[in-house]
Amino acid sequence: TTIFEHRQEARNPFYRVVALTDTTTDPAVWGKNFPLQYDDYRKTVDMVYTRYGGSEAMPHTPTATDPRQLTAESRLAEDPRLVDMWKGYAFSKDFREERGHAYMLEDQMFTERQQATPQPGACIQCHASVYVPYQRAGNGDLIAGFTKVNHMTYLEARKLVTHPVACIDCHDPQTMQLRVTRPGFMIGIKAYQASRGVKDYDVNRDATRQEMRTYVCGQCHVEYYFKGAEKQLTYPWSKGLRVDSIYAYYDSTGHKDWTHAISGAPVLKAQHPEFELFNQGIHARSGVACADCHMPYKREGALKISDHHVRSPLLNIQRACQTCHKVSEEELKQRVYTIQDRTYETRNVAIDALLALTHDIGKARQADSTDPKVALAQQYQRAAQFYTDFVEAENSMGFHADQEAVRILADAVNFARLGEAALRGEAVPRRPLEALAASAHLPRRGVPAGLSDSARRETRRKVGGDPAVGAAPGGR
Amino acid sequence: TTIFEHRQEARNPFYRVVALTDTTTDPAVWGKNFPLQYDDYRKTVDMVYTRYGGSEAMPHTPTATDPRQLTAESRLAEDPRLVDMWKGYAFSKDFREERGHAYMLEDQMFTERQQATPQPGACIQCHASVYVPYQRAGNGDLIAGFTKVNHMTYLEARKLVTHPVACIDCHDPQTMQLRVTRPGFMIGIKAYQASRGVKDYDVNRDATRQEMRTYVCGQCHVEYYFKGAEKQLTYPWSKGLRVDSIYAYYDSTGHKDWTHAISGAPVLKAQHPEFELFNQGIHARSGVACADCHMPYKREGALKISDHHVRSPLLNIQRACQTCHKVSEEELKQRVYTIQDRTYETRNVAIDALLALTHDIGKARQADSTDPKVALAQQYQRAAQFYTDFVEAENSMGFHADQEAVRILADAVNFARLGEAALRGEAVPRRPLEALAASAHLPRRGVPAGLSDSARRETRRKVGGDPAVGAAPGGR
Amino acid sequence: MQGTRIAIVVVVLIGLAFGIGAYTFIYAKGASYLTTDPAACANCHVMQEHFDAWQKSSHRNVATCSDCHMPHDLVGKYTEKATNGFLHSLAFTTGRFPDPIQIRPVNRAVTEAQCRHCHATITEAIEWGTVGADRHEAGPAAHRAAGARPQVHDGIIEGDRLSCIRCHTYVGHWVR
Ligand code: HEC
Ligand code: HEC
Ligand code: HEC
Ligand code: HEC
Ligand code: HEC
Ligand code: HEC
Ligand code: HEC
Ligand code: HEC
Ligand code: HEC
Ligand code: HEC
Ligand code: HEC
Ligand code: HEC
Ligand code: HEC
Ligand code: HEC
Ligand SMILES: [Ca+2]
Ligand SMILES: [Ca+2]
Repeated sequence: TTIFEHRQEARNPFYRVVALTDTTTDPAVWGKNFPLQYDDYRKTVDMVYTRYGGSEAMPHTPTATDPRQLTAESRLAEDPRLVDMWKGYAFSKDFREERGHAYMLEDQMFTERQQATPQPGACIQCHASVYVPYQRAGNGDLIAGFTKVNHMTYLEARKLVTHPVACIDCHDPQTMQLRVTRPGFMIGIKAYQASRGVKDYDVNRDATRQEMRTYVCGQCHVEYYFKGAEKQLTYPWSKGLRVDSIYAYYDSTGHKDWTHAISGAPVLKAQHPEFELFNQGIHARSGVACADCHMPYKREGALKISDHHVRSPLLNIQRACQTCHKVSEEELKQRVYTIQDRTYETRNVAIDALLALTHDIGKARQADSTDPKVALAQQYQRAAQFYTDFVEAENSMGFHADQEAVRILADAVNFARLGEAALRGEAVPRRPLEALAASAHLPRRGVPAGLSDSARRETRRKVGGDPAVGAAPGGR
Repeated sequence: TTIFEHRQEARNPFYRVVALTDTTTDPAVWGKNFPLQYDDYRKTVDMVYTRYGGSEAMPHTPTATDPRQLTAESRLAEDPRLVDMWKGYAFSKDFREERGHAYMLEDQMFTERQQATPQPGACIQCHASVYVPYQRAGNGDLIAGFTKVNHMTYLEARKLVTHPVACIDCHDPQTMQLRVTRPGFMIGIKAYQASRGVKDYDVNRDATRQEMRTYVCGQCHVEYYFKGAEKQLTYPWSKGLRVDSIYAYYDSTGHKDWTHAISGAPVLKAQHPEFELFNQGIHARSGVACADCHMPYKREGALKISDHHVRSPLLNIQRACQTCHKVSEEELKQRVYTIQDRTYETRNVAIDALLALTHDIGKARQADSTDPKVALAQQYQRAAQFYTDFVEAENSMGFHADQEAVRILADAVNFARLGEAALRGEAVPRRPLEALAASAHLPRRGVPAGLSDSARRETRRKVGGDPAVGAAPGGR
Repeated sequence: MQGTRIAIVVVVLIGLAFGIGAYTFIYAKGASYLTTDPAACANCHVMQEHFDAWQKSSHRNVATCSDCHMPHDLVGKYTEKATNGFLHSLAFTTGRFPDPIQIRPVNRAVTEAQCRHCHATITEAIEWGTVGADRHEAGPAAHRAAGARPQVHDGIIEGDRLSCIRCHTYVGHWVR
């Protein structure tokens, strides 16, 4: 580029070459108007690994059911304990490191999990450009289309889609503004907002631009389950986003994902709760959005555009972090690794604790499957399992909310410990969350920890004044 | 050069009223030259509490052995589990929230712990202005004086001192520059630096000014023990500052603080490891010093000076935090409370886990005190106890290093779990640290987590290239 | 060897300055560097963000870009301006510079000195005993022997002096 172009570009950002409509799915067409973004978008095929993230390109010999020549590395091979952890569930057959957006459709299609269990059409929401297909299936009604596709089999649904996530899934074709297109998120975030007292929340109407820079990602990078026989794709947020609220939600519905093959426990699988965990961290609290780190601004000539090569920020530290943190790249990498190593070590401890309990229940059950102690211990396994998996399945290895990630693991180890106590016949509460509350919530200075803000204010009023910062007569 | 020469060049703002020498202990005399700092210094008598810090003024009826009219609140009354946790040790008789520096001498003198067990002269190092007394006792040799006073009884040592920590303990009277005066720290930090490959470290020669702004506090706000029959005051840092390194140190020396009255385990008491925990946190990593938050600059007329009213930064958020963090006071307070509540809840979980094990060992021991299972379980209690106490005794309720604090608690819960397994006769490693290593240190991408930097570089070289960020053939 | 290389670099630089360099300097408004008008700095759109942020900063009415980024003595000032003016013009023209832009250690040190220049009085209490005397003279404590290890952090000798910017990052412009 020459200096002339630099000054030109500054004035004239985009050229409208083609007209985009609300049915233009193909990103190549959008790319005519926005070639820079399109070029970067296509780079998500790159496979580069970091200590815990990115992905490693593994040669794969094509088979009848899986024609891929390259896959990401198997996480089961790397840590075989995961096979036991998910025994009896499709995940114990195949679970890989996730890779760039370009692969989402083929990876979903060809995972061995498809062979292990027939998967529902609900799966497709997060692995393809579904905006136009949903509209079509619902005759112009997005939610109706969503519900209809949820009921289908995966293979039926698969026929309706062509592209991985595409421009239209995040952008309004007229204004290019961000928008949420996933009914799962619209409904989920509405329920969550309702739990905080915000009525009738409409994400595309009520969210700020900065919030949208997180919400477009939160459309898919979230915990979910298929509700009921209709396989309604549901985000379990009506009690809140913290692991405890989500677990309480599952406890209240009695939902289980499968029955554990070793212990017989009614267990849950946590899946990529990036949005949920991130929301407990200091970056979310400081108003930083997913796009700030995963799609940072980059200078293209005189323009600043969002880097549509969505990837690990560790492969792009300068732009992703140094705008805000004026320290060296190496130092930033080490800060992340310090957090991740600590999380990883504690995750490993938690998995061992969980599996010890799982096997102990397995043994007790073989001895006497009607023993009520076994049923109680299974409840603790269920909790330990969900808490451990919440961090294991989250993809930042703790970075998105470092203290919270390790707190969750500490609680997981404690559930495992209590499960063993239950097996030994000791008196433990019937529900793990009650045990947690009984241990954790000792009040201090008149203010029980872990209270919601409003409840805390209430207590404060009762004890008189603000016990947070209260003066007492000095000794002078 | 002295400050007075500098004054010519740099218009020194302070007026020399009296001559200070290396034997001027009385802060009132220093206060003649530096009235602003002296005024603030005296304010440490104030008692104001925050949610977890500061202190609460409690009326106290003077007794023969304790003439105080006001004490800080009893932590044992607030959380009676601590009595069981420290059963058999003087701490189970009296343990209070710490308060301002002005009280250090009287609080040490009149704690009921003095009645429970005769305390050694070594105690005095951190509760009084000992610089001049040590020099005198050693005939001009600070270390010799220190050693000599360590051997005395507390009451003998007490007679040598008059003031709580005073100006001379942190400042050179000629230049007013910071200096370390505590032999315990000089020796401890030298051993620590040696463990990192730095030979012959002399803190007063080699530390930067910014480091000194932390080290003067690290003189006292640290974990310590009395080594051997000579009661040599020792900072257990020769393997490192992390809890694991300190525990490994105690394991290698076989030291115990006391025998637990319930379980018979050879246990350790952790005490105010502020310096050690802080060093694992993001603020230390970013070069922030204790004085930055606990003695922030304040504007006094045309000058800015260090606020010598050392106290909880939550009582001074504007100066302590807002220069670096441009968010509201309320938001900063909430950020701290979020971290502290999470730590507190996990601490509570850990204490319950620890006490369950302690009582179970107690029962098993009553049944058969020679059972080798009991001895093994006691080792796990020892570890769980030290790890739990490391966070309980640290005074920021996790703020100084939030993720690390909760990681330590997670490990504590896990030790408690393994102790129960040991009691049940299951095979667990003979040493808790081996169990931790076996669980935690699973390598990922060829790089074991938790390796020292040099070891990590070594491994990297072996596996070829930098696996931290390694490229693999892209799929494009 | 080293000498030859430097000589070549010098020749090339001269060539650039008088050849394409002159074009660059003029076209990219490198001469803006010779003024103290902040708007002149913003002539380069890559400085726009800093300019905008400066306009919202506590110093907008009291310190211009050059007050913080140029040494206050005249020779130093114009040397600095010429060097930065040329280097930045070149960078702007080739498009080869870090994104986001990062202050170089040498320029950071200039800024640190500028804070002290304006705020000499108020910082006396925290700078005294260190003013004019870095560790090679006096050391953090008078009794510290020579041979101490000087440590450099981001261009500031972290011996005796505290970095102003470490705490007051926001004063000029905050782009975060
Ligand atoms: C402050 C920066 C930051 C923000 C904001 C952020 N992340 Fe991340 N994210 C990271 C880092 C750092 C990693 C770890 C990357 C690695 O290990 O290579 C990561 C990892 C990930 C990964 C795994 C990436 C991989 O390479 O395997 C996903 C997926 C992810 N984040 C999604 C999100 C989502 C969704 C949001 C918003 C809800 C979000 N992130 C917000 C910094 C951030
Ligand atoms: C709520 C959104 C959502 C739904 C619904 C969803 N996925 Fe995913 N899927 C993701 C995200 C986000 C990732 C990347 C993060 C990760 O792998 O943890 C992913 C990754 C994957 C991967 C690659 C990594 C791996 O697990 O091996 C496969 C395969 C996959 N999904 C299959 C499925 C199948 C089969 C279903 C239906 C049962 C499904 N997905 C439903 C969001 C979703
Ligand atoms: C339509 C669903 C969907 C949306 C919207 C979405 N993602 Fe993803 N994302 C996925 C899936 C599925 C994968 C895994 C693909 C695979 O492994 O084949 C993935 C993978 C990733 C990865 C891992 C890349 C790697 O190299 O490991 C990152 C990082 C990521 N997404 C971040 C984001 C961010 C940031 C946003 C918002 C700007 C976002 N995603 C929006 C579904 C989505
Ligand atoms: C996973 C979500 C996602 C997808 C898919 C996506 N974008 Fe974006 N895009 C974003 C986000 C986030 C921004 C930043 C918007 C903001 O700051 O308001 C953005 C911004 C833009 C902008 C505004 C200028 C800029 O770069 O900030 C353009 C133009 C754009 N995208 C074009 C495209 C095109 C063309 C495609 C398809 C090839 C595409 N986008 C696909 C999330 C996405
Ligand atoms: C848009 C601004 C922004 C971006 C981009 C950003 N951060 Fe931050 N970061 C913050 C803020 C704000 C905080 C909270 C502390 C503060 O106020 O300085 C923070 C805190 C941190 C912390 C300390 C918190 C903890 O969990 O220990 C680390 C480490 C960190 N960031 C690393 C990163 C890395 C690595 C990246 C890039 C992947 C990044 N940040 C990107 C704004 C940002
Ligand atoms: C980044 C700011 C920061 C730094 C640096 C820092 N602290 Fe703190 N410290 C805090 C906060 C916040 C608290 C919690 C205060 C509360 O709960 O009221 C705290 C609490 C304490 C307490 C208990 C105070 C009380 O009121 O009971 C002590 C003692 C302490 N710190 C000593 C240290 C020492 C020694 C260092 C250096 C090794 C240090 N701190 C470094 C912020 C800091
Ligand atoms: C000579 C030993 C010594 C030194 C040096 C020292 N402290 Fe202390 N500090 C103590 C003792 C002892 C107490 C508890 C006094 C009591 O409870 O009577 C204490 C209490 C505190 C408290 C608690 C105040 C409260 O209201 O609860 C804070 C905060 C604190 N110190 C911070 C610091 C900082 C920061 C430094 C360095 C600038 C420092 N200390 C240097 C021994 C010391
Ligand atoms: C290495 C320095 C050091 C030594 C040695 C030391 N202390 Fe302290 N002491 C402190 C600090 C720092 C505090 C404030 C922090 C806290 O209370 O945790 C403190 C607080 C106290 C308190 C007030 C809080 C409480 O625990 O009730 C008492 C009483 C006390 N010490 C007694 C003693 C006695 C008795 C000894 C000797 C066995 C001793 N100290 C030895 C540093 C020390
Ligand atoms: C450790 C952090 C720190 C360092 C280093 C520091 N300052 Fe400050 N500075 C502060 C704080 C905190 C205040 C606010 C004092 C107040 O509000 O009373 C302040 C106040 C000031 C003020 C007066 C603000 C007013 O209200 O008028 C000036 C000017 C100033 N600093 C300049 C500097 C300069 C120049 C340097 C370097 C020589 C420097 N500071 C180094 C923390 C710091
Ligand atoms: C617990 C340690 C400690 C004690 C006790 C102490 N100071 Fe300081 N003092 C500091 C620290 C830390 C600084 C900041 C020094 C620096 O930045 O290099 C300081 C700075 C000073 C300064 C330089 C100007 C300023 O305010 O930053 C003066 C003068 C001073 N102190 C006087 C006194 C006097 C008089 C006393 C006794 C009444 C005293 N100090 C007691 C730790 C202490
Ligand atoms: C001298 C500068 C400085 C001071 C003073 C300071 N901080 Fe920080 N703080 C930082 C830096 C640097 C980080 C790391 C993240 C980053 O780079 O922004 C950080 C990170 C944080 C974080 C995120 C890390 C975490 O543990 O989650 C919180 C919260 C925080 N600070 C609160 C405070 C509070 C409260 C105070 C006052 C008691 C304070 N800080 C004083 C510089 C400072
Ligand atoms: C009051 C002092 C002050 C003024 C006025 C000031 N700056 Fe700065 N500038 C700084 C400081 C301090 C830094 C270093 C920030 C850092 O490294 O944290 C800096 C850094 C920069 C950088 C490097 C990028 C970065 O963010 O580190 C640029 C470019 C810059 N300034 C341009 C300008 C321009 C253009 C103006 C006038 C519109 C200006 N500055 C006015 C103090 C100032
Ligand atoms: C010719 C266009 C242009 C003008 C006019 C301009 N800048 Fe810059 N400036 C740049 C570019 C390009 C960079 C990035 C250079 C690099 O980092 O290699 C930069 C970087 C900087 C930096 C940080 C990099 C460093 O070298 O430390 C500072 C500080 C800065 N400029 C200040 C100023 C000030 C002050 C002015 C006005 C007196 C100004 N600039 C005018 C183009 C310009
Ligand atoms: C050209 C002279 C000049 C330069 C250079 C300068 N300042 Fe200032 N600064 C001032 C003036 C004048 C004020 C306003 C004083 C007032 O309002 O009372 C001020 C105000 C401040 C304040 C108080 C307002 C605030 O933002 O909190 C701080 C702190 C400060 N300066 C720090 C710095 C630092 C740090 C630097 C270097 C990065 C610097 N100054 C460079 C002249 C300057
Ligand atoms: Ca990945
Ligand atoms: Ca206190």
